Amino acid sequence: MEVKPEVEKKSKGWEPRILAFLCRWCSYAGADLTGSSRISYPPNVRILRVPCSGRVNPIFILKTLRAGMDGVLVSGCHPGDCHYTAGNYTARRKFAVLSRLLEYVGIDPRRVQFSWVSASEGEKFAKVVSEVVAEVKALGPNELFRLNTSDHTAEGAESREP
Amino acid sequence: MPEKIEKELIGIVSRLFDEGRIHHFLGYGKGTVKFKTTPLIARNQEDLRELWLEDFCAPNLTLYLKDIKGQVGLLVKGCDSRSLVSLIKEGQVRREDLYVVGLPCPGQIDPGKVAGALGCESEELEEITRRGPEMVVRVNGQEKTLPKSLALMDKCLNCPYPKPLIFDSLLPGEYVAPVPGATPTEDELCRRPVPEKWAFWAEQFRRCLRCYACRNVCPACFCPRCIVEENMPQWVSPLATMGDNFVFHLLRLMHVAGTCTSCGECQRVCPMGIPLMKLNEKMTDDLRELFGYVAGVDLDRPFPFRTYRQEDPDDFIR
Amino acid sequence: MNSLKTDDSAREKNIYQPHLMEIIKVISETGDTKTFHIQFVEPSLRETFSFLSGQFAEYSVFGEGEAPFCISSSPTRPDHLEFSVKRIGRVTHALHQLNPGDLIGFRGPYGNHFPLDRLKGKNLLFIGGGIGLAPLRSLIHNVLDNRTDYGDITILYGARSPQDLCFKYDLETWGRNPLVKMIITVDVGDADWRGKVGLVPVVLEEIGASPNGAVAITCGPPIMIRYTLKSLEKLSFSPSQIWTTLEMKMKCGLGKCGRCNIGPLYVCKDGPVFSLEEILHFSSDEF
Amino acid sequence: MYRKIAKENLKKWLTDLKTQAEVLTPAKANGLWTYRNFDGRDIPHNFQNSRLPPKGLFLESLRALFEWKFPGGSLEVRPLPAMDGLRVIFGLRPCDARALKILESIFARDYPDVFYLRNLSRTLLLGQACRVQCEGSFCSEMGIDSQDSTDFDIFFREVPQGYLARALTARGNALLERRDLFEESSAEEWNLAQSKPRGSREQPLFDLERVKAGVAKSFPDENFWKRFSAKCINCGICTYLCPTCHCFDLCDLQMPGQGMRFRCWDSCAFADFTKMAVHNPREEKWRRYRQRVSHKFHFFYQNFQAIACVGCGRCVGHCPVNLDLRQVLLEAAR
Repeated sequence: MEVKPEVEKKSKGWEPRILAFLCRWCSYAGADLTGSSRISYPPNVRILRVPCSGRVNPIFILKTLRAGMDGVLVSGCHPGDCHYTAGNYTARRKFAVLSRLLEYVGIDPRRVQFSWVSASEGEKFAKVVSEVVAEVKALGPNELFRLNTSDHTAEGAESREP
Repeated sequence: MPEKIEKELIGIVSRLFDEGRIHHFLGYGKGTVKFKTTPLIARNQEDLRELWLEDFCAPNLTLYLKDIKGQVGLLVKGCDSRSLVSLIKEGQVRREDLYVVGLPCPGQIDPGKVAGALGCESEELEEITRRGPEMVVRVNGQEKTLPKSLALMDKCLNCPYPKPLIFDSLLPGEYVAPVPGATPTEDELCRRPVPEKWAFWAEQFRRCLRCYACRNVCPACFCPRCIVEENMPQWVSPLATMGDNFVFHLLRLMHVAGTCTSCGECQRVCPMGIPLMKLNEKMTDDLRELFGYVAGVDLDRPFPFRTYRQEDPDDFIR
Repeated sequence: MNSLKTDDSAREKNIYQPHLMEIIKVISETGDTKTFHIQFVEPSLRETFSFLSGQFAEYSVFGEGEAPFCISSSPTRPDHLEFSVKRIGRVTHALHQLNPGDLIGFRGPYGNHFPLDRLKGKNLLFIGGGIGLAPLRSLIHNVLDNRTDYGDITILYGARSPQDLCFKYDLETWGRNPLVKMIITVDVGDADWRGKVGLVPVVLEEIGASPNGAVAITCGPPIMIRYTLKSLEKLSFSPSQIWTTLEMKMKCGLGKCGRCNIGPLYVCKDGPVFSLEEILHFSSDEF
Repeated sequence: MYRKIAKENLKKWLTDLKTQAEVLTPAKANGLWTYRNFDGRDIPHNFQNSRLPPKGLFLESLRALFEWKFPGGSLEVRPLPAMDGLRVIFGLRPCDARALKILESIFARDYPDVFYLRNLSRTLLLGQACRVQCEGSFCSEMGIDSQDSTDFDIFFREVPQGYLARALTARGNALLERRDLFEESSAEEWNLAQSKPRGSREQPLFDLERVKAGVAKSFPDENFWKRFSAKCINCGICTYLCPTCHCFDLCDLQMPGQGMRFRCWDSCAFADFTKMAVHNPREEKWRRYRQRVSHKFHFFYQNFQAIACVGCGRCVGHCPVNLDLRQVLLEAAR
């Protein structure tokens, strides 16, 4: 796998695509508020509503990266505010380990980000999204798993040890 | 291994079968290739004739508790007993169904490491024996000696739990770390920049064949049906592309976090030589650092992902 | 250096690539079974394609995968092909989402077929269960279109409930046909059901078909087949008089992928149609 | 035709071949033996055999078969071509070459698989006699002569001065026509260079005919298979490392706006291998193990008059639980 300098990856006009998992009680409501307060934020996020940040299984994040999204944002209620009492606390533990592991295998932590945004924090949501988008933009597109379609054997067969 | 221990073991197990205390005994049998023993699943007294103890007792027998239910006796090394603790905690086995015989372990030999230290092929190794603090290796007809630290599996050197944490009887012998005080070799990969880490791991994931030996040999992977086999929805494609292999390995790692005791079986059996222990150790280090959790050492502390503290680290969250 | 040139004269065809077929009609048979009428997109293939009753094909939903199903229409009615699918796995779910006008992939026909020449002049006893009627249906239509070649025709068809009966339009036509003896049974009836209630093997013994000059052809769920074979044995049918189609475990359909073996036989290549005689000596639990 | 060549000249010859073909020779990568592009260095002396069989160069673990796209909104399916371009693989072992022939029988019959056959026809197989009997192997019992083979284009025997070469095909003959590098040799010289691999057995482990009959006879013996397979962990190592195992799956990869179908390795050891919608005829482990052994030693023979095992010993040496095929065969032959 070649390691290209970051600048080279930035093709012209490229905009990052980020999948955001938002807890329906806090962050999703927060995002709603952002809209109804007419605060603008970059249109690069696709929002997926989940019941709780605790619902976000690590595989959601892994698969999102595998599918080629440039970044992932998981956002839930602030500690202590979870509608289900402790969903965000256990989620926090999982994410702490996952984000370290992802960093260890070479996935830039800026690609997978976490935030607490309450239903009243419309401004914070806009700020978080803007920051995440800017950071992912600086990283360039997610080409970690790009399959070269002209290489008919995908990553493997020919180059794999026989 | 001295005959005395073997006699003692056969005595214990025979009695267990006699008394009807167990239906199966998990031990070791003589391997058919160099530097390997084979798991022995004894169903009666007669099968015990194949029981064999020697320097190579690497397989973690707790693996078979997935399949073999009911009253089971088994041999455990110190490290294997941690898997047992994990399994009991997970409700996969009941302590009262088990009869646990502790095995003194002098550290497991890693033939690949020996070959590396001697600059030869592991196929060329003819014999590896222990002589006091040293290992004697015969290569291409010549005898060479090595310090233990260059011959034993890294995880064994300063073994933190040489004595089984749970047992019903202990075979006689020394329950001490083979190289006490040995400092673990630092994973220098941790210090490299992120793109270099990816370069390393992408190459490892690319080579994975998805033979699932790592998963199937893992005592902590006890799900009757693995998520990678589900296809509605299909979370992980069965195609062994680098990307899907990445998802598989990371997901497995997250699933065994808290249960994995770094027994090292996954790496030992990997036919492609993928350094899976690096991942496991990174994960266990993280759990220790973040939550002070060490897998398989106590029956009381809840699993790290099933509990929380308000003051858990959250510096990574915006 | 010409001498090193490789010799690749023939064998250039990509055996894995399907033809495109357009769905022209979808019929809901039951709550979970649909029949699809399909036609080649490529006009020349509509002319040249031919198959025999009992053969199967591989159907692709691109992106979801490929699965084998028998061709349930008869070669004697060649204007389009039909196949029927019970919604169970990934590919079948995807197929059920499709509508007329959608495209699917089609490779085939594969496998052997019902031995029409050996059935000629015989009394035919068709025993079908659930969606297992699909392969028999191809043969039944074939036989009915050449009715004079055959003796008595008996069709015994069963399903779990009246709602689970497939091909109701065919059942009706056959029922009205004076040259066909038609018995329909359900495991459990309902308020409106006036027909027979009982398991297929039991009803089979009740009607007491005679093995003289007869051939039984059966297809259905494995458990039904198992007991039907026992009932046929009781009625003194010999293994060579019993035919079934196994259609199981297949993936490539080409006799290569190694999934459908029963002993040395490949279901996809040596089957899917077998006489009981051929498979009797393989331990029954292998299929 | 017999020739001989000095070690230095062999390197030169292989280097020159690189102008016409991809040249692969034994090399170590990531700590494992494999075949890699020849880099001009010495042919490794201590190479026994590659970890993965060379079948992967012919029956790739992943092979894209065709693709689909939606140009202008309508579905279009396009075939993907089989690989072409000449290849030379030097250093193959007789067991693996035989395995390629065995695989050919299945991929050439009825519906010829162009991907496998093209890979085979575009590759010149250059074999090398074994110096050591590999751990766990039983090649001679399987009728493979580690010192001689006709499954190659050219077969080499190492001698102190270099290599003796025996061309077995017209393509092999043509390759040896480099008179500046190869010297004349003879059948006598070839025969004199016959040696015995280190560690080879004096007495064969078993008699193949008895094994064949024994495996056939043992098929219905449930306890026999249960006993041996009890410790099997259902991983795919034995099948993926086997030079003759060829079971595969067809899998789709869907990407935005396009997709491909792959042929990918699969294993009869996996519980899901034969799983159908509602029923799995080989749900239990012993049935799957029985299928693997019976397929190789009994059913394959019934279909192709060849046994789908070459005794390379990879499955024996790398089984995580040391489930030794040789013991099963011995017991069956008893």
